[in-house]
This record gives sequence, structure tokens and C-alpha cells, in this order.
Amino acid sequence: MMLNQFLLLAAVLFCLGVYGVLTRRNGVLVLMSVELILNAVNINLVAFGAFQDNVVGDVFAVFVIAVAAAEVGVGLAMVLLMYRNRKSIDFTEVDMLKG
Amino acid sequence: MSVLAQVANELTSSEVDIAQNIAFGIIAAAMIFSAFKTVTTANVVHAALYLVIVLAGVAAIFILLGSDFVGATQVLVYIGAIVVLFLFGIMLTKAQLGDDETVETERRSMGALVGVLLLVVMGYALVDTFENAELEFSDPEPIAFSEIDVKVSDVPTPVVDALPDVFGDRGGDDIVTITGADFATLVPEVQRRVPGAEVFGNNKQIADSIFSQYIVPFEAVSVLLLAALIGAIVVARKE
Amino acid sequence: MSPILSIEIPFWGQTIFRSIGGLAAALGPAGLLVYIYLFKLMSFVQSRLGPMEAGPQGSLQLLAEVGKFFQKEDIFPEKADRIVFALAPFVVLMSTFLLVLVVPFGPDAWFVNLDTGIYFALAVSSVSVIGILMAGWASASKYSLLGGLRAAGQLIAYELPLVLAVMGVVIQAGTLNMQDIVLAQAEGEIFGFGGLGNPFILTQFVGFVIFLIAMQAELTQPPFDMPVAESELVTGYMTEYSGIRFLLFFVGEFATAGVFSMIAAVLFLGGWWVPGLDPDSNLFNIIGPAVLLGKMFIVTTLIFWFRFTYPRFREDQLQKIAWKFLIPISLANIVVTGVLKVVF
Amino acid sequence: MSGLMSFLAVEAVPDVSFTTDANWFLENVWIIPLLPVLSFFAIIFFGKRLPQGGAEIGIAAVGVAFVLAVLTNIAWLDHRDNFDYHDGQTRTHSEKHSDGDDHASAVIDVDGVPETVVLSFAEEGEDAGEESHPSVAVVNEMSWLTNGGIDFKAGTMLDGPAALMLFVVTLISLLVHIYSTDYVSGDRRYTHFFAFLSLFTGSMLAYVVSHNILQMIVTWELVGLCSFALIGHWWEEKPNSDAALKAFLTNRVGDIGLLVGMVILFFSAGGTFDVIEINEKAVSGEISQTALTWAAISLTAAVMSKSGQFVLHTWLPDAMAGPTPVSALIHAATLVVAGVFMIARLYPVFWYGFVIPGSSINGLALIGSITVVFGGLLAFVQNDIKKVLAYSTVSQLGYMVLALGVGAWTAAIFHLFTHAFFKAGLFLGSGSVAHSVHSFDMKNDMGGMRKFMPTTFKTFIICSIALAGVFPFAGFWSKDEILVGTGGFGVGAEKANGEYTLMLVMGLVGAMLTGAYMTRCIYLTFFGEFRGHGHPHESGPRITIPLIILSVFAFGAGFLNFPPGFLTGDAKKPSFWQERFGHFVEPLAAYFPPISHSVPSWWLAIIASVIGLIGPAIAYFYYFVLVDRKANETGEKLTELPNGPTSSIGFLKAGHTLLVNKYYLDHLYQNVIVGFTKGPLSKAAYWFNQNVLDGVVDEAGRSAERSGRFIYRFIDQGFIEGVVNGSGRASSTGGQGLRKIQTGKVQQYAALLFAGATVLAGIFMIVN
Repeated sequence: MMLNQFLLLAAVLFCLGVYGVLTRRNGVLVLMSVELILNAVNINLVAFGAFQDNVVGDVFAVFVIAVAAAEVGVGLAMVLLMYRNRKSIDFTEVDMLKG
Repeated sequence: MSVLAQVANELTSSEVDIAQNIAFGIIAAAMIFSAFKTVTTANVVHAALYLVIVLAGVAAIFILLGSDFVGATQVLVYIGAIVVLFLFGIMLTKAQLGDDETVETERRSMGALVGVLLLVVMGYALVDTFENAELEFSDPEPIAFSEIDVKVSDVPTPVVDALPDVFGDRGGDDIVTITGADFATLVPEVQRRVPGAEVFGNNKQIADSIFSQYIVPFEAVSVLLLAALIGAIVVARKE
Repeated sequence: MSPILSIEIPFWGQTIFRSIGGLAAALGPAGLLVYIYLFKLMSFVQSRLGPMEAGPQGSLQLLAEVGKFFQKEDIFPEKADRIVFALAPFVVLMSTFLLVLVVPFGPDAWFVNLDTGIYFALAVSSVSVIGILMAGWASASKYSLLGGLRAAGQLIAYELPLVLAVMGVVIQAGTLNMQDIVLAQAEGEIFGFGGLGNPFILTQFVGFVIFLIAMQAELTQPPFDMPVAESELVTGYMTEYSGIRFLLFFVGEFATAGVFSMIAAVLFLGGWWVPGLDPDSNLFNIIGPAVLLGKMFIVTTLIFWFRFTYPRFREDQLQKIAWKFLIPISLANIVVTGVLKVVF
Repeated sequence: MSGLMSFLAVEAVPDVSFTTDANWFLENVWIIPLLPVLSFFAIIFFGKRLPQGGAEIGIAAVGVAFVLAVLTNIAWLDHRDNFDYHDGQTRTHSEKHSDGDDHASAVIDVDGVPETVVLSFAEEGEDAGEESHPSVAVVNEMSWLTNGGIDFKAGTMLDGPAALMLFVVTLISLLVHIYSTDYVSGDRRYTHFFAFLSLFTGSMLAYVVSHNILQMIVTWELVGLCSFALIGHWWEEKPNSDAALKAFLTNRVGDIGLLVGMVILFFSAGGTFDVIEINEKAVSGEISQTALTWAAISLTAAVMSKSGQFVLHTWLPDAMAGPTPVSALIHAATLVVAGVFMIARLYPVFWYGFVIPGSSINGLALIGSITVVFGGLLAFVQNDIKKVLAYSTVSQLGYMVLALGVGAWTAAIFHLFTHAFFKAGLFLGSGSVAHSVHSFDMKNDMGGMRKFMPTTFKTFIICSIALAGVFPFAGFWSKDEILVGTGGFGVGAEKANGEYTLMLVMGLVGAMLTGAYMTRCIYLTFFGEFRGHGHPHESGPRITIPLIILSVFAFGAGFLNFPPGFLTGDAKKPSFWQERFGHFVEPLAAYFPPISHSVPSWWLAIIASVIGLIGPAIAYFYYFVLVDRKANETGEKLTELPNGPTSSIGFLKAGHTLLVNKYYLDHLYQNVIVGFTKGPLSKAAYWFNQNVLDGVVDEAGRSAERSGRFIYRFIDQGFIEGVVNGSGRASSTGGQGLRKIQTGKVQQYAALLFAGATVLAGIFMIVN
């Protein structure tokens, strides 16, 4: 197997994640897109780990997974707070700080 | 020892490559399709379920790369916890059944432009840099094995069966020497039964490096998780 | 490579063989459990005979029930999300089939010998939550949604003690591989006496009890059956299901009970091994599955006994037991096990 | 007979440092500190529910630890004499450097071929005709974590001083525990008290068996923390909590020195925390002299605060605010000897850092000798019996530091050992008296106590005599050894480490003072008329039995280390019972500097004894004769002469005032240093600010104004104005345009971010 097929797959996932982050209005969907980006990163880490025949990539992938869990926990809590305050989780409505 | 590495014991390397490539192709296609649907579908719950497919695909990719521990972690944390949290979030914010046309902004073209631009740049860079990089999987090797003298009666049957030259017709209290060369000829399942051999799989290596070399990041992540836990409770709690 | 009956089988053949074996290993015990426990033991506990008409002593009742479900109409609620609704039971069942793959039945009799064995099992067991949430949401019914949410909350809460209880065994055996866990018990010694091996139920009794309680909750069986509490939620996330799809949920529940019991038997009761015999002998490839089945029935008898005799917990009690009681105890168990492992 | 090492020769230091394979008790000493620590948690969690309020757990844990410590000492005796360093399990100095990263267990070779260790030390012990037998420390270590290429290890290191301290700490702690069950019974924080007593003991035990300096720092701080908790045990009263805070904060000052010193050692020893390795490198000269000197100076600061050396000793008397058993524990076995033990543990650092051998003065010895005299003087003006003892401790600690400073290592440890018993006995005795009269004030509430408390009186007398250094009590032997070790006036023959004449004189003066202030203390407490209230009575057996045990040790502990030549008459003829203690504690290994041992001197012993008795004699004359006569004449309850020398003679009066005010050190700290900073210094700064700085600033302002006016008139109005207005308009227009970009929409920002990053990445790619 080539290293590149994994990296390119990760690149596609990453770009789809970016697209999602940029176009979604729903807070939960934005968070999901962020997960796509993180997973793309994880694929890269593990692929490079396998490429160099060590476990550093695996270790950091595990760390990234743990951090992602923390991120989703806090992120969803914020979305819930937003829903409670504004009865909506539309990100485009949270623009009170515009210039 | 991953599933695929086991397959590798039974097929020649070219066959492995074909099988693995076919598997990769199927998984990658499913993942890209699902990821696309995740970021475009108007139904929030469907997006979450498509995300499950992507995440499962990532887990499969990890196993394909020989990191079944990370794969299992991916399933346990992402599918077992994160997606469930997403579904909770969706259901608690009263997502409607069916399509919700308000989930996307009007700026799709801008997102698509950035995405495609990014893909072009990254794709070009990757193809340019790693054009001929090939993944080679070495079998998990025993880290701690040295020549050992053992009583035949202490050696498990599969080891005796697998090393006819060494054991011959000796038995009982006879002492035999298992050398590193003999050891290397054994398949991993049998290797781990050799007295004195400590087969370091991927798991042990990961554990070793987390708890020695990366102990500080590990502790930092634990503190981060605790902070996130408290933060999430404080933020989401009703006054 | 594992020669089965000394015949070289090509890989694709082995794969098919394993898939069929996996189905059988999950579904066979499920049928037996339904018949023995739900039909017979439950009746015995309640001082009645149970089904007696179909076949001698009602032994064909199971077939009759399956036939009945096959005949029924496959109903979709009008507002349901049809695809998700249809897929949900399969997701639940798939989690069970993935679980059975890593269970070892003998020294060479296994479907997949994963290095991450028990960790993989715990990981895939959590997939069933997705199926339940899918069913609850797609049914477009308040009962179903509430049941699904309750089930998910419960399953997440009890997933933790389940994993933590296993950690004690993993620390003691020094491996995640289930085959090696069996061998660690077979080759272990208690205070230098190796005749009985060292079944971890002796040294990890706390872990075993926590595992059983958490398993009961994972199966949403009484006394942990809030999500399907018929007096409040009809049957929770299964309310809108009928016919074959309901049967799938039903089979999934009992198959999971069987597979979880097998895992408990492997972790705590020595798996396919019986004391006094050499764990390397080929004999175990033949009697191993039977031994494991026997040990599985010991565990299932325990959990179904509780199922038939205890009343249901309240939702807050149920969460309290998990977070305030089981998790601290299992954490303490891990600490103690770790310390003892280092000391000895 | 191979066990007796030659005490005359400059022993050749063997190349052997430590072994990892020894008797079970020696390898598993970690159990001893663990027991009291576990007991701490057990008492904290379950103590209140037990019938004895948790005391039974503490006593049981410390008791078991004591038994283990005794067994460890027996095992060490055997190991010290009979360990065969020729077999393959010992690691030598040179080998250690080759594979220093490996775990200790890696030494035992897998292939089973034993490594032969060739000992390269020459047999120089010709004077006694014996081969030097190395004292090989027992190390049990494990890798705790690895980070940044440094292997952090945890483990225990047991050698002579460590084994000795295990015995002393557990014994005294056990007695203190038993004593406390009576002394603090009915206290509102009884359980809490025992919990911290246990933790205190446990941390000190962990400190003495520390395998690396990191562990030493941690346990050192733990000891400090426990002392804080115990000194402030009755924190409801302001002075007590103040005293606890003072102890803690003063120690913090020294702890900075500790950290700095340890960091210097860590880096100069090439990144290792290992005590043995650091010591080896100091001995072999791998650490530069400068680094050693700075490390030694920094560590001395730590010792000054922890072991109450002069100028940083002020917290120690205040620490008497804690319950008396705690004072006994602090002063005899735990807190304050930590500093002394640290010098002993890292002795090569001080030995080479202060250039101890062959010199006649150095910082360590100077601090010690000043402390001996100044601390002793302060004891004369105290009315609180515990404060007398506290200053006495300061003075005795001065002796230990002095001894270490002059190279008399063994004498210092020996004094630490004997001092532990009689000082614990004195403190517990004073507690016994105070328990009975409910006060510590000798002048107002005591007097004539010998009639009421005969047992306490007898033990107190024995301990006092031992403290004063009267033959043949314990204090005599250890103090004499220190005095000989100074080598002043050429005593100790050519084998002493240097000629520290000043230290010898100070030591003799200190000995005289010791006897005198103890005589004063005994008179005020036990003789004369009872001046207090109520009906005092003898304390119960839980208090008196520890006192009796301690006084037995105070009498007999000195016999462990007869000087060479004692009883045989010929110093060159060793006999079996001589120098047993030195043989037991002194490391003779590659991690210990080659100290030499002084030859005992008969005439010094006699002179010291005479001088030591002059002090008490004068005090006896003053109190027992003059004051007693006056008291009988006037019929009053006198504690001193109404017209004594301190009130009638000018310079004595001045001296008395100086002492009462504790050399004005507290004034120095509080009024002068703090006050100076608050008062004159800030005033000066203010004046400087007002007049100099402001003047400069004002002048600068004025000239700027002048030039500004000039520039305004000629340059600004004409030329700049146009440019400024133009740029203002430009930025206003630009701002209006850019404002549209700041929409507040997060996703738009994200899009710009990603697009920007992509473009940058693309540019980099093209450039490369």
C-alpha cells in the first residue's frame, strides 16, 4: 500500500470538514464537521506512524481522541446554553459583536 | 496483531496488497460519500448517522494500518460516546423529524471554493512529496527474547510441535535450548507461548511510550479532561 | 494459521466459515436462553408450567414463536424515518455479532484472535446505543424517543463500570488478548498451588460482581429496565416495532445476554479451560466450546435469576448506583489490583 | 576480626558504592516509612470512630515500624561486616558510568555469567594491619518516569546513617506516641494530632532513606508541612498560629537555598538526582570546585533554617507553641536534624565545597560554633522551661554542624544520636511537669517539683547531666569526640582534618554554658519553694515510662562509641568494643570522602570535663547557695537575687538586655528590615522620585514644549498638516471599507482564515 492513498483520503475528509464548518448554520452540525477535520488529522498521524514503523503516531492519535472528547463535551454544553438562551442553535444569529 | 497482519501470514505479499487495496478502496469510497452527506444533508440526525459511518471507516483504516488499539479506541470513544452525545444534543434541542432547510447558510459557494482550493493545494503537496512512499509492515517482533534453557515439560505443546528440529524426541526433564533463530521461525501466536519470551505487540509499545516518554502530555490530557468535565457541567447546568 | 480439522481451507473459505460460525455462536445460545430461561425457568420461579403444547414439554414453542413473528405485518409508522427505522434493529444485532468474534472457544478455536481482544469487545458493545437511539428517534413517537434517551443514558452510565471492572482482570493477566487471559488463568497459581489455576473470580470477585451488575444494566433487563418500562413507556424504543423487526430486537437482547455471559466466563471463570487438564492439549479444541457454554449457563442463570426476582429501580436510583456506587468501587478495585500487581 | 576497620589510617576508599542485593530487610526499608503514612490515612478516615480516637492505629504502625527498624539495624550489622563484595552482584563505580541508564536489575546478567568485580583499592590500612572493609549501601530503586531523556527514579538507599536514623526516629516517635495518649487526652483535635504525628514520622523516615535528592526535597517539605500543622495545633490562639507561620516562612527562606543547591548539584553532576552518583562525582572530582562551593553555600542556607543555626534560628523557640510531645519529636529526632542529616548525606559536597580538610576555618564550622555559644547564652534568660530547652537544642545543633564543619563526621552523627535521647527525655520531662502545673513558666508556676514528681525529677536530672556532658553519660562521649575532632591546638595528632582552634574554644565555652543553664533550669523547676497554684502530682505511667526508657539511653548510649585507646591504654591497639558506632554508621565507599579520624586526647577530655563543670559550679553557687540563702533570709519565694550582677554591673546588664531581646534579631527582621523598607527606604525613594526624577521629567517636558512650539509654528502647520489630514482621510475610508468584513459571522472569519492559510501554503510550495 502507498502512504499517499491514506494521506489523500485524509485530505479529502479534511476539506469536506472545512466545507461543513464554513457552510453549516446548525451548531451541532458545525461540531460534527470539526470531528471530520480531527479524524483526518488522526488518519495522518497513524499513517505516518506506520510509515516510520513506530508508535508515536498512535500515541498522539489517542491523545487527539481524548482531546476531541473534551472538545465535544464543552462544545455541546455551549450549544445547549445557546439553545436555552436564544431558543435556536443557529450560528449565523450569534453576531452581536459585528463592527 | 491485526486482522490484516494475520491475513498476511496466510497470503503472499502481492495478494495481501491486492486484498488490502480492495478493502481500502471500498472503505475510502464509503467514507468520502458519507462525509459528503454529513456536510450536505439537511436532516440533522441523518448527518450524525452518516458521521458514524465515517468514524467506523476511520477505525477500519486504523486497523488496516496495523493500529488496532487506536481503532478500538476510535470505536469506543467516537462512536460509543461522542456520536451518542451528538444525538443527545440533537434530541435535546428538539430537532425536527425530517429535513430542516435552515441548517445551511447561503454561502455555499464560498465554502466550496475554500474547500476545493485547500484540496488542490494539499493534494498537490502530498503527491509531490510522498509520490513513491510505500508502507511496509514489519511483523511485531519480540523485544525481550534471549536464548533460554528450558525443561521440555515446561514448554507448551504448540511450541514443541512447531519446533521438531529442536525438540526431536526429547521429553520430560530434558533441557533444551531455544535460540533466537528458532524463535523467529514461529508464528506470533506460538511465539507468545515460548517461556521467557515477551512479545511486545503494538499495545505494549503504545502503553510503554505513553507511560514513560509521553507521561507529561498524558497527565496534561487527564487534567484537560477533568477541566472539560467541570466546564461542561458548569456551562450546561441550569441556574 | 489455524488448521481446522487438519484441512487447509483458503482464506475466503475460512472467512465464510467464520461468519457462519459467528452467527451460530451468537444465535444458538440466544434460542437456548429464551427457551430455558424465559419459557421454563421463569415459569418455575412463578410456580407454573410454561408452554407445554408445542412439542414434548413445549420444546418446539420457540419455533412456533418465531413462526408467529414471521407471519406478522411489518408496520412502519406514518411519520417514521423509514430507512433509519428499518436499519436500527440491524445495528443492535451487528454489535452482538462483532462481540462474539473475539470470544475464544479453545486453544485454536477462535474466530479472530485480536491483540486488543477485550478492549475491542467493550468498544463494539457500545455501538448498540446508536441503534437504540436510531430506533427511538425514527419511530416518531414520544414513548419511543423517551425510551431511547433513557436507554442511551443508562447504557453510557453503565458502560463505565463495565470497562473499569474489566481493567482489574486486564491488570492481573497483563494482556488485553482474551486467549491470553484464559491462559493466564489456566497457568496461574494461588499461593503457589496451581492445581486449580487462578480463575480471576477468586482474586477479582469485586470486579466480577460489578461486571454482572453493569452487564444486567447494559442488557436493559430487570431490575434495570427503565427504558422499556411497560407501565410508563409501553416498551420504550421498541413500541412501534412489530413482526420481524421486533423479533430482531428480541433476539439481539438474548444473544447479547449470551455473549456477555461468555465474556464474563472467559474473564472470570477461566473460559474454555477446566482444571486438571493441560491447556495446550488438542482436546480443548473439541470440548472447549462445550465447557465455555457450560460456564456461560452458570453466569446466565445468575443474571436471569435476578431478572425474574427483583423489582425495577427508579431512574434516579439507577443513575445513582452507577455513578456514586459502582464507579468509585471499581476505581478502588483498579488501584488495589495495580498496587498488588506491583508488590507481588 | 575482619569486621573492625582501621581507625587510624586514611582509609583507601574502595571502588564499591552500593549493591542491590542484600538481606530482605535492607532491600525493603520502604515499608518502614510507608507504615506511618498509611496510618495517617487510616487515622484521618477512620480515627474518629475508634475507641481510642485513632491513637491505637498510630501506635501500632509506629510500633511495627520500630520492630522493623531494629531488625533492619541487625541486618545492617551483618551486612556491614560480612557482605562479600567480591561476588558478582555489586556494581562498581566505573561500571556504573558505562551503563548508567539501565535499571539496577539489569546488572544481573541474563546469560548467567557472573561479572567479576575487581576491587582496585590499595590496602593502605597498614597501620592497623587490616584490610579496609567497604560499607556498601543497599539500594532498591525503580524507574518512576522518564521525561526529556532523564530517568526519574524512586527508591531507597540504606547505609549506616540511614539505618541509625530509622532506629532513632521510630523509637522516639513510638515513645512520643505513647506519651501523647496521656498528654493530649481529651484534646479537641486528638485524632487529628495523631494523624499528623504519624505523617510527621513517616515523612522523616522517608527522608532518611531517600535515594535521590528529588525525594529528599519532597520529604523535606513534607516534614516542614507536618511541623506547620503540629506547631499550629492549637491554632485558635493567635500566638500559636503565628508561631506556625513563622516556622513555615523562615523555613521557606532556607528552602530557596535548598532548591538552588539541589539544582546546582543536578546540573553539575550531569543531570542526575541520584545521591550516590552525585557524591561519587564530587569525590572523584567530576564536579568543579566552584559548583560544589556554591551548592554547599546554598545548602547551608537550607540547613541554617531547618536546623536552627544562628540568624535563622528564631523560629525554633517560637515553635514551642506546639504541644510538648511534638516539640520533643521536632527537637530530638525529626525536623531539626533533617538539616544535619542532609549535610551528612551529601557530605562530599560540603567536604570539597568548603575545603574542610587541612584548613582552620570555614563557613560551616563558623556558623556552628557561633550557634553553640550564642544559642547557649540565650538559654539563660528564658523563663519558659521549654524555651530553655529550645535554645539548648539550637546550641547542640550548633555542635553537630560544627563537627561536620571540621570534618568530624562520625562525631556529628554520634552527637545527633545521643542528643536525640536526652533532649527527647528533657522535653518529655518538661511536658510532664507542665502537665501537672498547667504552665511552662518556671519562675511563676514551678519550683520544688522534686517533692511532687520524683520520677520526672530523676529522669530530668539524668538527661541534664547527659546534656551537660558529664562523664560517663552519653553527652560526654559525643561532645568529647567533637572537641577532639576540631584538632585545635594540635589535639587529635596529625590525623585530624585540620586545625580548628577557634572551634575548639567555642566548643569548650559552649560546654560550660550548657551545664550552667541546665543547673539554672533544674533549680528553678525542681528546687526552692513551689510557686504555682493547685496540687501538682506525678504523671501517669504512660508519661513516666517513656521518660525512664529515654533516661536509660541518655546514660548508656555513649558506651557504643568508646574512643580508641579507652580501656586498653594504647590508641594503636584496637579492641572489639571501641568505635563500634563509627564502624556501624560510617560509609567507607566511593561515595564518601576520605575523612580521617582524630586520636583521642586524655588531657583534652580532662580539661573539657573541668571546664564543663565550672559552668554548673558557678550556677550552683549562685542559685543553690546565694539565692537559697537570700530566700531563707527574706522568706520570699525568690528565683534570683534582687540585686544580682545583671542588674548592678553595667556591661552585664547590657548583655542581659541584649539576651532578653534575643540579640534583637526579631527586631532586625520585623522593625529594621521590614520597617526600613516601609519607612526610610520608601521615603528616600519618594524624595528621589519627587526631586530628581520629577525634575528631569519636568525639565524634559518644558524643553519639549519649547521645541514643540517651534516645530508647530514652522513645520507642522505648513507641511505635516496636509500629510496628516490625508492619512486620516485615507484610514477613515479604509476603515469604512474594512468594517464590512467584520460581520460578526464566525464562519466568515473561518473562511478567511482557511483561505489565507491555503494561499500561504500554496505560496510556500511554489517558492520551494
